[in-house]
This record gives sequence, structure tokens and C-alpha cells, in this order.
Amino acid sequence: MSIKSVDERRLREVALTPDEYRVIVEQLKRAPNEVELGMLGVLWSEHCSYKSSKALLRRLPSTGPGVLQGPGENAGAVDIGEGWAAVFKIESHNHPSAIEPYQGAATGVGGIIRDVIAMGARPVALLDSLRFGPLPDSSHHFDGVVAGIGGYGNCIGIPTVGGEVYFEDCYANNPLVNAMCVGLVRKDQLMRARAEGTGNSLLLVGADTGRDGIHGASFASLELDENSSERRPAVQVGNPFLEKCLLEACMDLAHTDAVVAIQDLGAAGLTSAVAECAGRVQGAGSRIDVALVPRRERGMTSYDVMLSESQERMLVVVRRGREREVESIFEAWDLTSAVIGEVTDDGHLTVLDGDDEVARVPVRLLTEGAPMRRLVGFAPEPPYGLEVEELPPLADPGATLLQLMASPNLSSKRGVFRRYDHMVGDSTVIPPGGDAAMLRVKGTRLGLAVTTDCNARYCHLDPHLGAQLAVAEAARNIIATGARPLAVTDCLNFANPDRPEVYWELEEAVAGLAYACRTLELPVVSGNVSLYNDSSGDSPIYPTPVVGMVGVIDDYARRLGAGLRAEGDFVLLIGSSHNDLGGSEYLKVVHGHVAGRPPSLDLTREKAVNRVITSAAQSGYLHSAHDCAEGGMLVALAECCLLGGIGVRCPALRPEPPLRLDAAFFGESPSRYIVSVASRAMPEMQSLARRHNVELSLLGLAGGDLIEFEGQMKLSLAELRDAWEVMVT
Amino acid sequence: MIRAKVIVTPKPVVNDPQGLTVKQGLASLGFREVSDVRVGKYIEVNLETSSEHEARERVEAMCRQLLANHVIEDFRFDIEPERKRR
Amino acid sequence: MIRAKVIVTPKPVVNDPQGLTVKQGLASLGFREVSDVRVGKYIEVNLETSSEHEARERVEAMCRQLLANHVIEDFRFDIEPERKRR
Amino acid sequence: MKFGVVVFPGTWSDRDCGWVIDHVLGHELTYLWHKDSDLKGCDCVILPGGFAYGDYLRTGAIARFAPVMDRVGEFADRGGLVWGICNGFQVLCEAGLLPGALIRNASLEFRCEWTHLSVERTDIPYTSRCQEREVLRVPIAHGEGSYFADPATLSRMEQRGQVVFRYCDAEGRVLPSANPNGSLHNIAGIVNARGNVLGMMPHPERCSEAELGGTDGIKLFQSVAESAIKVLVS
Ligand SMILES: Nc1ncnc2c1ncn2[C@@H]1O[C@H](COP(=O)(O)OP(=O)(O)O)[C@@H](O)[C@H]1O
Ligand SMILES: [Mg+2]
Repeated sequence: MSIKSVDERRLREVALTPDEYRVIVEQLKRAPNEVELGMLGVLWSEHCSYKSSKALLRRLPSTGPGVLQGPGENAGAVDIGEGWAAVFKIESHNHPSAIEPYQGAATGVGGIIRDVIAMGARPVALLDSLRFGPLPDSSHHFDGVVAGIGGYGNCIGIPTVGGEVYFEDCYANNPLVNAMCVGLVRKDQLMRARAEGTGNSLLLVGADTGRDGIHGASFASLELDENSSERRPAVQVGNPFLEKCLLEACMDLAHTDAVVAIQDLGAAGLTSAVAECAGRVQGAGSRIDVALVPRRERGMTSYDVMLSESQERMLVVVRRGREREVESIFEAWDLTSAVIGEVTDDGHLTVLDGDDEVARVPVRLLTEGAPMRRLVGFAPEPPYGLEVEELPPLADPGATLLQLMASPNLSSKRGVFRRYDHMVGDSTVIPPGGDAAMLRVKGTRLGLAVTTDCNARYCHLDPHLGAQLAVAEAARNIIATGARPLAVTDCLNFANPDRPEVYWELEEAVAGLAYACRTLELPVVSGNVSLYNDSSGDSPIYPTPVVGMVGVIDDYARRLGAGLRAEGDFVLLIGSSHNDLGGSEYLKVVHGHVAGRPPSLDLTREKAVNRVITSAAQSGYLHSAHDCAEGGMLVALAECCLLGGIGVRCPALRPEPPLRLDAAFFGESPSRYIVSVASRAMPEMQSLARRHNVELSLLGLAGGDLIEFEGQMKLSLAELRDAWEVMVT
Repeated sequence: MIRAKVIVTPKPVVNDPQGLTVKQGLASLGFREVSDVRVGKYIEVNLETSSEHEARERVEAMCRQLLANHVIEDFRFDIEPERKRR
Repeated sequence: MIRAKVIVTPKPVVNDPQGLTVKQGLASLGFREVSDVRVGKYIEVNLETSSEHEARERVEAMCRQLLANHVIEDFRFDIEPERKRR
Repeated sequence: MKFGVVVFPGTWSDRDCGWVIDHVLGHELTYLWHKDSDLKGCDCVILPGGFAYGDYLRTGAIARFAPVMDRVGEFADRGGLVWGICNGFQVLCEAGLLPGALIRNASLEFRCEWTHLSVERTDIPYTSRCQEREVLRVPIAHGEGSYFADPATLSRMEQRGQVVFRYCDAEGRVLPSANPNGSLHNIAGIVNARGNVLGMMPHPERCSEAELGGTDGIKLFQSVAESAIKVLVS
């Protein structure tokens, strides 16, 4: 059977290569019809099949004592104690957001929420990790995306408690919008989206199906180009109100045993939902009738129905004979539902339109048939090096601090997170603004810490090291709250992997993630890959492996904030500083370079420092803790002061050679925290540090409304805050 | 002084949650004869210009650049020389 | 089948921050001749009825009960027998 | 004291209010479904925050027609306590149980942040535990909380002292700079002439426990509970 039997244009439409088409014909032992071709096209797209990245992802550690559900389900789940499971996943919505920032971001949030619902969990928190080009040029993206995330999250009533915002030239035409959702469920009520039980009914509930985003999945797997405009109908309008009703109804389902599984409809719509559910059960298949699918528009073909990506829809596997029970739960929420088919044991996905069979494809061919792509990577020219010695000495630390605090990447993000309801649910015990956010688990003393982190500039300079640093920083953000990191979800945002240098970045970053997660004993339980983030013509994005992490504290009464708490406290720097100016914000903002090697990371040392912080926190020595990240020690210290509304008086900083003054103030050496303790706790702190052989230095005393290093700098918190809050208009 | 009355509507194929919800609301109020509702924007723009022709071109440009989101919305407008000032 | 085109506008006494922002946005795009902008809603309602007279009364009622809030908004509408179906 | 918390499709502060009444205040709680046709003998009905019906068209516009709202209206006419918080305030205005309307924030942005409220009435069941001019710290979370009423209505309300809460600074000064949404006269909450129907944009149920950043909100719940007891003894 030759490729000639289908014309190339059609193949391009469904984003299949001639080789892939040959495989399909071989496997089916016939040419696929239109509907089948469309279905295979979406499921074999990069977005759904992970054909370029699957092999790499296997390298990530995904098991561990606390893991209740690893990759492969709609979201991962870990045991947080007292019979509770935390369910979480991060997902990208980069391409839609590039084209329609508000709706793209909003539907991204809606999508990740449905993944958590499908696990039977109640979503309790959202986080958003964002990357844009510099303002004001990218304000159209920035404003739209932030409004869209708030628009969906605020309306549905799930608090958005954390995230990040970075601005770099490389994101000007490829903004990154990654949304993470965290849910809670009793361990014994965790659900899996498996189409068990031949003869059980497939119930479709939620929005009517329209011609939304047909080929959205394939579209997410292509580089944006001039004629993206023709694909624009792929943009969709979300309905958070409908999803709120869907959410509550699905929570009500938990009270019945009539439901076998819940599967959300996302990319590739009905096709992928039905295929995935069946694909998770050996030998299972499904038969559905598109004529039974409630529609929003007239004249939709079975092709349209199978490929539609209309939002706010769920597929529910219901025990045969219990359909009414389930339907009545949905009716209570004024939701339309319809039985559209049943689970079979023939291993095939059969699609009927009334009496005619319009498609019949082996489930395995849909879900695992896509030929994995063997890509080659090779290292590009190493980014231009940095001779630290040649940097002029630091002239005026105070002026430099003001400059850094006001730089877009470091300035306060309050202007963003105050547009998100971060309090709904009455559980946010650490609000956004510090390090990780924390949610209490009502009815227990447990606190759940959540964060997302990635310094993509580091990853650009060294993807392997950069990825490790992302994991380490996320863990530090959790530990700074007094919590214990548990597990990771990751979102790999990269350019076109067909470019060897991009694939190399991907390989390196994944290897770095794997190494750091293994060493820090943090299983990766879920994740997402977004490739082709380079609109033709301009520079590819920095490799951006965003790390989402959750942790737990047994009693949230012992949680720590980042802000200084009491006048007279000793302010300490835990961990050692080196001349780590490579890739630093200081280097970019003050000297205008993106260069050098990212800070070196010694994970054994990292663990030692973390142990000091954790045991100090548990022993109740610490009044506050904040990790040192971009901007280094002085920026972190300034944040401690501003967040606590308390100044600090320090003697002049006299670093021991070879440590330079600029590096001591603004270098970004990892594995460091700034903590504040009561004077009487000093001896314990010192012995603790000695025991783990970790450097501890007294920076100064908390108090007043100045931040001062004697003879070197002196600023009022007021002027510091004005600089820091430039973006809070 | 010219007044332009711009109407921005969601494209026919685009999902209109607001319209759907309003339709249901009307139905529950007993307006069962309502078969479809679409909700869009109405924008009144006053221009300090006298040439209708020029105004037409300018408003067209405003719609393309700002007033309508061409990805999901259509627009149309009328131009009328304004009589009484508000 | 009749189509009603309802326009809901903020009362003059109600300040219209959206209108102001749009005006500023237009100015920054170079549309300096814009002296005033008001933003309201456009609602298209299709009714399964044949009598224009009846439709008029029904739509009037819809506006009073739901589509407009008399405290802050004025409304007006046109009725037209619909030709082509969407 | 029995509190009833109304649940519309799209409501989300229902469980937060329920949590405070049940776990913090320790009073009887029942949820009232929007389709319910009786109030199950509640002494105080709370219309909580959320986006009822997505707040599509206008906030509260569709919710006000829910079957339960007829009962709520009758209950209010009989002098029953009806307390609208955030979206609930918007519903009460749409339903005509309170004067005026809530429009888009002047910033055009949703705002979730702490505000200070000056308490201007302490002779009503909702604030009996507060001092005259006491400053409460209570968070807001809304995109359409800018209070509007026509000049005549507004001055009538002011004369009758129907303004219960005004946005102010930490020292209790009612300044434009302390107004988070452009509300006329910095209005954050109002009561009907009879004093039994209260509407407020800020969220007292979000500041009734120290771990959530403040406890000023519980005073309002305690006031209501207390007032009911008064009614019983008197
Ligand atoms: N897009 C966002 N949404 C919500 N919260 C955000 C967002 N961006 C930043 N934040 C919050 O602001 C604080 C500082 O962010 P960031 O500088 O990235 O922290 P860190 O450097 O500790 O990772 C964190 O609490 C973070 O959650
Ligand atoms: Mg941090």
C-alpha cells in the first residue's frame, strides 16, 4: 500500500509524516478512512504521543515510599499522612496563550483542574509559572495571561497561591504559560481513569460539543508561523462556571460506588479520552456512537465530534445499570450528560454514527502505536565565557541593590498575585509573596507547601546544571517554610527538538532533573512536555524545565515565613558563598551580560544545609527563613526586611579572598538561606551548623527601618519598597 | 463631531458561555421561546472630526487594533454625525 | 423566528472606567481625535415567534427583568424577522 | 442559633462560611440549596461569596431569580437576618433588598488583598460586638465591588446611617487612597433601613482564625450569634 493513496496535503493537515502513515497502513492492513486518519493524527501528535521525549522521560525517577500514583495517570499522587493524598500535575498552554493570551491561559487552568478532578481529588490550589518578553512590548501577552489565569481560577473558586514570572527577550514571541493544580483526596478514594468492566457505560458530561480547537493537539506540536492565523479557530473560550458545576458534581460522585472511573477531555478530545481510558486496561476497548453526543452546532460530522476539543467535558465510566443514579447527580447541577457508548473487550475503539461504523482502530495503535522519533543532539557552541576577574569592582552596593530590586525579574509580583484570589478555601496559611505557599489540610494539623521554580537563564548556559539548580531551588523554597519536600511534577518547555542543539538541551536538562531528583530522593510523579516553542524566524526560547514541587509539614503551627519577625533577632546566613556571578541577575542588569557558568551545585552540601534548616525549624529555633535565589544574599536579605517590615543593621561585609565583594552581596551561590533567630538560640544554631559542617555567618541584628551594612550601604525600607514594587501600580 | 457605534460579537463558531447562561436564565424566567442568545460588546466612540469618510477608516482601524479581538470576535459599526452632546 | 438586538449602556451618571481605559488605549495608539468612549453590552436574542408585536413586549420584559439593571443601565432594542439561520 | 448558607451554582464561599460557623463559632449550620423552597428554620441566612451563574451578564443578575430567593425576600420582610457577603451583596442589590449596585472596580482588575474597615454602626445585630469607629482588618476578593447609588439614594442612605463599613487606612481615616475599588463614599458595606439586611464586599469568613492572618471577622459572626440570643431572652 503506497503513500500515494493519500495526498501529502491531507497528511500535513493531520500532522502525520508519510512514514507514520505507512506504519498505520501496515498495522491496519488497510488504508485508514478520514475519521481514523484524524484520530491517529491527533493521538500521534507530539503533544499526545510524546514521540520525541518518551525515551528521555523514562530516565526520571518516579518511585518512592510515598508515591501512590506515578506518571501515566491524569495526575500524580503522594501520601501526605493522616490518610490524605496530595494529587498534582503541571501543564503548559503556551501555544494557545501566544495566540489568544486571555483564553489560552484560562483554558490552560481549566484543563489542569480537570486532570486533578479525574483522580477523585478536590482541587485546593493553583500555581502559574509564566515567561514573557520584556515589558512594555510584551504587555499584551502579560496582561492577557494574568487576567486569564485570574479569570478562570477566581471564578471557579480555587486559590492561586504561587508561581513565577520572568521576562527575557527569548520569550517575546513564545510566552510560556504553565499551570499547576494541587488537589486533596482520602487515600482510599483515589481514582484511576481505567475503563474497567466490559459492558459498563461511557457517560459524557458537561459542555455541548462544538467545533472548538479541532487539531489543537497537532497545532500545539507545530512551530507557529505566518499561517498560524488559519489555525486560529483552535483558540477556545473557557467556561469556568460550567467547570465549577462539573467539579462539584464529580465530588458528589464520590458518595456513590456507581462510578468506575472519571477521565477529563483535553487535547484530542473524545478520541484521546476514550482511547486512554481503554488503553490503561489490558485488552479493553470501547464502542461509542457520535450520534449520541450532545452538540452545540448544527452540521457537525463524526470527524468533528471525535476531534473537537471543546472545554469543560468529562467522560465517566459508570457501572452498567447505575446510569440513572449518576445522571441524576449531574442533573442536580443542571449539567447535561449522555450515555455515548460502552466498554468492550475487543481491544478496539469503535466509532459509530447511528448505524454506520465510521471508525475502528486498535486501542494500542492509537495510544502506543506512534513510532518513537530517534533524534540526535549535539552541544552548541558553549555560550560566551565570563572572566569574573575582569568585572569592575562593586562601586555602590546600595545603588546596585535598588537597581536589582526594581528589575522586572526580581521586583515584587504582588501586582500579579493580588489579581488572583489566593485565600478562597480558608486554607492558605502562607500566602504568595514569600517562598513556597502553604495550605492547611482542614481537620488535621498538616500543612501542604507548594512551589514552582526554574531559572531558565541557568539552563541556557548549562541545561544539565540549570535543571539541577531548579530542583534544588524548589526544594529550598519548600524547606524554608519548615516543610519536607515530597515529590515533583515537571513541565519541559523547549524549542524545536529537530534542531540538534535543542534536542541536546532537552537530553541534558532531563538528565540534570533525573540526577537532582534521585539524589534529593524526590520522585517525579507527573509532568508535561511542550516542544516547538520557537516561532519561525526568531531565536528559540531558553530551555525551560519548570519544576513544581509539593512538601508537607506535620503541624502547620510550626511553619516559617520569609519575613523577619522580631526586633533584636540575630540574622544569619546559612551556607557558603563563592564567586558565583555567572548567569546572575547582577551580571545581566548591572553589566549587561548573560554569560558564564551557572553557580556550581554540590548536592551533598545542599543536603547538609537543608538538614540544618529542617532540624532548626523543628526544634523551634527559627523565627523566619528565606532561601537565597536570584539577586543573591543582599536581595534575599532585603526581601526578608520588606516582608517582615523590619530593618537590619549589619557590620561592613568583609569577604575573605578569593570571595569578591560583588559576589558576596549579589552572587547566586545556591544552598544558602537567610534565617532569623532569638539571640538565646545562637549556641544551638552554631553547634547544629558545626555538626553538619555547614558555614554559618552572623549578618546583623533585626530592627529599625533601615537596611544597613556599616560604611557600605544604608537604605530606608521605604525607598527599598518603592523600588521593589515598581510593577505594583 | 462624529459618533461611531461599534458592535463586537463572538464569532458564530466560538463558544459563548455567557450567551448560553443568559439563555438558560431567560428560560427559567419563563421566556421559553428564546432559542439562542449571544452576548457581545457595544462601544460608543465620539470623534473630533467632521469627515464621515475619514471617521469610517479610523474606526475600522480602532476595531482591528483594539476594540475587537479578531481571533474570537467579529465587529461592525455605524457612523453618525452627532447632534446633541452628552 | 425573530431576532432582537438589545443594547445596554451605562447611565451617564455612572462612571465607566472601562470606557476611560479604552479611550486612553486608543489615544496611546494614536487615535487622539477620540473625545469620549462608553462601553456597554450588545445582546442578540433569537425568539421562536412570528408576531413582531408580541416579540417587542417579551423583549421589553426581558430587559426590565434581567438584561439591564435600571439602577446603572439604560437599554434599547430593535426587532427584525431573521432571514438566514446561523 | 441556626445559620443557613445559600448555595447557588457557582458559589464558593459557602464552605468557608460553613467552616467558620461550624468549627470556629460552634453554632448550628445548614446549607440552603438554590432550588429549596423553605429556609429550614434558620435565624440568619448568609448569601456567600462566589460567582453565582458565573456572574455572567451582571454579578448576581441571574442568581436573584433562584427559587430560594423568594423565601429570602419574605424572610427579610419579616425582619429576619439576611447577610450578603461579596457575591451575596451583589445578589441582594440585584434583588432590590438593598439599594444601589456594584460595578466594575475602578482599576478594572480583580483585587484580592487586605483592607481596613471603619465600623460606623454598632447598633445592628451584625456589629454589636464592635466599637463605634473601630477599625477592622478584613480581606476583599472581587472584580466588581465598586458601590454605586444615584445621588439622591446615596444622601438618603447617609442621613439614615445605612453605611455600616467604609474602607479606611490602618488609623481609621477614610481616604481615597484607602479605597480599593472606587466605591462611592468608600462604601464597603451597607444595611437596609430596618437594619436586618446587611451587604458587604469584604470577607469576614476569611479572617476568623489567626492562622489565616487575622481574627477580626469572627466578631461579626459572634455579634449575630449574640443578637439572636438577645432576641430570645427579650
Ligand atoms: N505568577 C505568579 N502567581 C502567583 N504567585 C506568584 C507569581 N509569581 C511570583 N509569585 C509569588 O511571589 C513570590 C516570589 O516569587 P519568586 O521570586 O519566584 O520566589 P522564589 O525566588 O522564592 O522562587 C513567591 O511566593 C511566588 O509564589
Ligand atoms: Mg525562594
